[in-house]
Amino acid sequence: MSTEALRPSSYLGEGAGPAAWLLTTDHKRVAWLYLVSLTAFFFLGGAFAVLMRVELATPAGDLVSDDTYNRLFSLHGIIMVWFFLVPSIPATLGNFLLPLMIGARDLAFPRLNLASWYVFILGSAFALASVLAGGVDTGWTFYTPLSTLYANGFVSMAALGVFIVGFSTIMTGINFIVTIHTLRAPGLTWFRLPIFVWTMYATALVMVLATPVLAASLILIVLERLFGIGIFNPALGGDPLLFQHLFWFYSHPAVYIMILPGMGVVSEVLPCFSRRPLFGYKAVALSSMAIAVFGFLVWGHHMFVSGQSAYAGVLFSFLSFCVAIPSAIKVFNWSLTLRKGEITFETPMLYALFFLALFTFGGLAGLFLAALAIDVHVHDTYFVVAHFHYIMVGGMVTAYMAGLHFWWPKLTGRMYSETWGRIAATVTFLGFNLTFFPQFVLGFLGMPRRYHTYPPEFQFWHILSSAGAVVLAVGYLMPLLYLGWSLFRGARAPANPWRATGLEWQTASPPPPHNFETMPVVTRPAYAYDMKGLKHERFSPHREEAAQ
Amino acid sequence: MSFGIPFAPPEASSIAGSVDTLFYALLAFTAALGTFLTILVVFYAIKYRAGSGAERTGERARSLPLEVTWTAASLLIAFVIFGWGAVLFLRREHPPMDALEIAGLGKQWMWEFRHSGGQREINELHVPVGKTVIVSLASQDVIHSFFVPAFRVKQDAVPGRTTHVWFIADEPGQYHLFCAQYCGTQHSEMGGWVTAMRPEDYAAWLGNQGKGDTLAAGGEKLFRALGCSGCHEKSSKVRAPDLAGIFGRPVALDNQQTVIADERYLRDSILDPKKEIAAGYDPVMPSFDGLLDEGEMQMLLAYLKSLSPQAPTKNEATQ
Amino acid sequence: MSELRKLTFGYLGLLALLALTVGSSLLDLAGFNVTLNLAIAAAKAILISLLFMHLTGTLPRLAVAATGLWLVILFGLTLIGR
Amino acid sequence: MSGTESVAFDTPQRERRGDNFAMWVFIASEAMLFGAIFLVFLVAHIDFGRAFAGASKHLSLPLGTFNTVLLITSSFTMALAHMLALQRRWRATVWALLATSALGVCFLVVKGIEYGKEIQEGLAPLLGLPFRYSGPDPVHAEFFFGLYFAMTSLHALHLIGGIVVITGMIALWRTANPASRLGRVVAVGLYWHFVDIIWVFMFPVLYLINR
Repeated sequence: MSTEALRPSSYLGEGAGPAAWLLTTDHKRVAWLYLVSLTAFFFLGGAFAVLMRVELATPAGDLVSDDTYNRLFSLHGIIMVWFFLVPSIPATLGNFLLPLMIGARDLAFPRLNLASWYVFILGSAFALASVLAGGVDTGWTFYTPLSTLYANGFVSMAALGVFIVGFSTIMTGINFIVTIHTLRAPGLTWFRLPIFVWTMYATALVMVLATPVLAASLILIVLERLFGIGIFNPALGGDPLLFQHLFWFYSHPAVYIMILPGMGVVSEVLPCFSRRPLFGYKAVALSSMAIAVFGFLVWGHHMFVSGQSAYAGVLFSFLSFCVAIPSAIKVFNWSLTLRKGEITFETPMLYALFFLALFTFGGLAGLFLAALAIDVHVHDTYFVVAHFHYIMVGGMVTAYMAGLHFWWPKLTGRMYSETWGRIAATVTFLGFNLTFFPQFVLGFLGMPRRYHTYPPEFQFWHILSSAGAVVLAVGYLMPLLYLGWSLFRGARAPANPWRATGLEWQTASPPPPHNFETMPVVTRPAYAYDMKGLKHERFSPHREEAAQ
Repeated sequence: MSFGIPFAPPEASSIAGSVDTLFYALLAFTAALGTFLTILVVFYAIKYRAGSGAERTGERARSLPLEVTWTAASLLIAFVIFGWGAVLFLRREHPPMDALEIAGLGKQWMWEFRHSGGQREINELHVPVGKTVIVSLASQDVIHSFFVPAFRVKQDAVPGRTTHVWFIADEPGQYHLFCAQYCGTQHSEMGGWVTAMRPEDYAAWLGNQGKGDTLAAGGEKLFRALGCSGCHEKSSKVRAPDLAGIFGRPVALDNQQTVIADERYLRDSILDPKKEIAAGYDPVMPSFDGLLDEGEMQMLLAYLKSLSPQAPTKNEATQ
Repeated sequence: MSELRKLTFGYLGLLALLALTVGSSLLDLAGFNVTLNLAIAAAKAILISLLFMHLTGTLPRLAVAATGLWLVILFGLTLIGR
Repeated sequence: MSGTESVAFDTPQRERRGDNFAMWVFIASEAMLFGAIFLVFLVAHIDFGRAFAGASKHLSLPLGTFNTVLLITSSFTMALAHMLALQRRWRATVWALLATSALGVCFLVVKGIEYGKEIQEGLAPLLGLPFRYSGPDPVHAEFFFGLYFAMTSLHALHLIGGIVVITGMIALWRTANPASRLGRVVAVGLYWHFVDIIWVFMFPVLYLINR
């Protein structure tokens, strides 16, 4: 095609072949390396989930043995949490967009960025090896002393895999923090940053400060398994609850690693398709930081019935209600953003609206769990399972899909099929609710989680849930097909197909190797979709020469 | 009405009703807020769809009064729910007096219960209606969790310590007993039924069970068999603290501190005698760590408690 | 040469503190030993970070402050929760 | 480009600022790792103070103190390397770096001697080695030694990492331009001092329990 020659060289055209990709230090290509690996893990973890749901269609354990079932949910959790959700948006969209959004040529440490992917792959190798060898049956939480003294799977190997992947997370976190602090374009002050950048910063903060504590607790598990140091073994003087403290010191904030980036994506998409500035920008930005900090204060709410002191329970419950406030603020702000807009309903917007619904309901369910007396009843039941799937799948994965569609033209230079996109979004939304809403009822009824068999009176709700899982699986497989197709056959995308305001849209689609032909200077706040009130500022592309 | 589809668990304990009141109040609140937000968003989405003729002037991207209002309102509501939940929760700490104490032991993968008369049952628990029942929980191996949905109670059984859960069943019937904390291969098989019976039926049931030793009597036998009595009896040559009436009493330690002799203290003193030494005694007691299983520990504790008949059944003094 | 003097001063200070902490551990200060040892360790850490690591500038201080805050959270809430 | 290692930075000065900050963030992360381990030790110490105090007396105070002197000295030479690199006295810088890593190696050798001594005395309950302990409460003394080996070997691993990096840096000395030489000395120096600080806490916590 003759248009090919006229295009400015893009990062995709920089060199083909495995070496050009596997040795790249371009953040945009590293993002692709992550995208491909994470997609594989998403479908692997999803396959485990579907198997579980099929098993649970009947009360008896007739499809797989109890031991197999336990390994299925353990691997589903381990893979989905550490090999998909934690890195999902930061390592793919974040990696790709962060430098573009702040007007930088790359992340601060491009080689560290590539190295983090290799570390991720090394960790994956351990995790996959433990899957192939027979898996683990500890649950993703690795609770002691089950994991140290009684579990017979390949616990050390899986723990080592998670440990190594933790370093990849930390490396990404350091890279993001330094990049945001030191590489913002001239004029791009903190309160002009897109919310996506704010949430990446908050996420990176959690990554850097929480992940090492997980690493420490995994080291201790492995030491205990290999050398018999009784750190969590009460017979030797250890304390099994100490593991829970260390584990949740990481894993509760990790929940915010898993949702903050989703909040960031939605904060980009909603204003764009409403043609309105984000309502209450400062509140949304600061509430992201508040979530990152307060998220560290509430881990004890996983331990209300564990035997920790009741007054500690009261304190942790109180703090948990406090951390609900920043999330509530965000929901109100997102809803108000729609007001007086010019709303269109492209696929990313559909996903973002579905996120809004699912996150709100998941978040409200969290109030039940933070309320002590109710938590005693629903703790460790399907109520909890439903709650965190509403946040992590309904929230994070939905936001991930919104972001993937929103920035797909920027990532690939191609447009996807809008019709198929809308169908897939709707199928996902319906399938999701059918899968997980019944689990709230199950939890209230008292159905404990991680059960291979269950009393027959719960079957009605389990059947609904299992049916929903099939619909949900279809909803997630569709984008794999039509996005894959668009990669080769999709219409060429213009630089800014959504008429969005972010810096990333002011360069070509796909962007050139070092992102910008001329380095941008920023003169106005984020989300300047509103002509009124900002009329005095000229709407111009950020192409002015950098005043170096 | 519900076509056999369950929507809520039975309410069969004294606290179930009040927990459910909070649950349904919260459900009403979240449903109202969720519906309001849904309607709001759908309304905006339709009214302000591109190309609609809706009025769009005079809108700002922020409104401080509005933001302050909803932040304050959220805080207020959150604190109300917190307080309500916390008050109900703290009842866990204060079981009514005059309770029936049953020892519950979790092990992979069964619940073993021993009534004070020595009656044992596996994965079954018979309790009288209308009487406070305290289950003191221990674990032989990993963490388990005692969960009776109909009673709205749950408590982990943690190896190396004793935990408690109490309830008053108020409706005769059979209710699910689950292990709620994942504990290994047959986790989902670990459980059975709690049978709440009228007191007279319970008495009859107890009578029909094999007699056996009472828990305390079994503990007393152990106390002699393990040689504890050799030192802790008044007549012995070795000077060791007299254990009569010890439970629930303050004990002065050799480091000038004082602790209440609760279950934790007694358990630690048996397994780790050097940790807290009673003032005025030589640290000569050997550790019984590894010589007792959890079931025997529960019997010993029951015996020691039986030496102080007036003591509270639960270690409230330490709270 | 003042830089060298500063470093030497720091080095000697560290050695002196080491002598102090080892010496005090040989005395029985009735449970006060642990506190004293940790205070001396903290003093050494401050000496090293200020003189050897040149802890200046907003960003490094931000990192150190965050670490301190988060360690307080980790230790404090775990010990409360036990 | 303009003498920067990363394409993202436009000037070496800004890059140095970024590198420096990155090291501090990395140290923050490492501090949380060690913080968690120290917390585990603290919890055990609260529970079994007596047993731990007894077990601690079986460690070699002279060797531990000597090792602390070695590590403090290595930090001093590392600080000298930084000073010399700023003055662009490259040959002297290399000598200071060599001294630093040599002191690090000495530390490891002494630590090895200590480990050997403890294994001989039967104080290393690891890898099926027998545990012989004459003092009171051997169960929790064993716990102490388990933690002691875990903590000190984790610290030793960090030290080995530092020595490897210094050695590699000297090996690649000729290929680096002055700006990146200085940057690397600063970065590895921060790491080295941090590992020293960890030992500064580990030493009293493990060796000087006296209750």
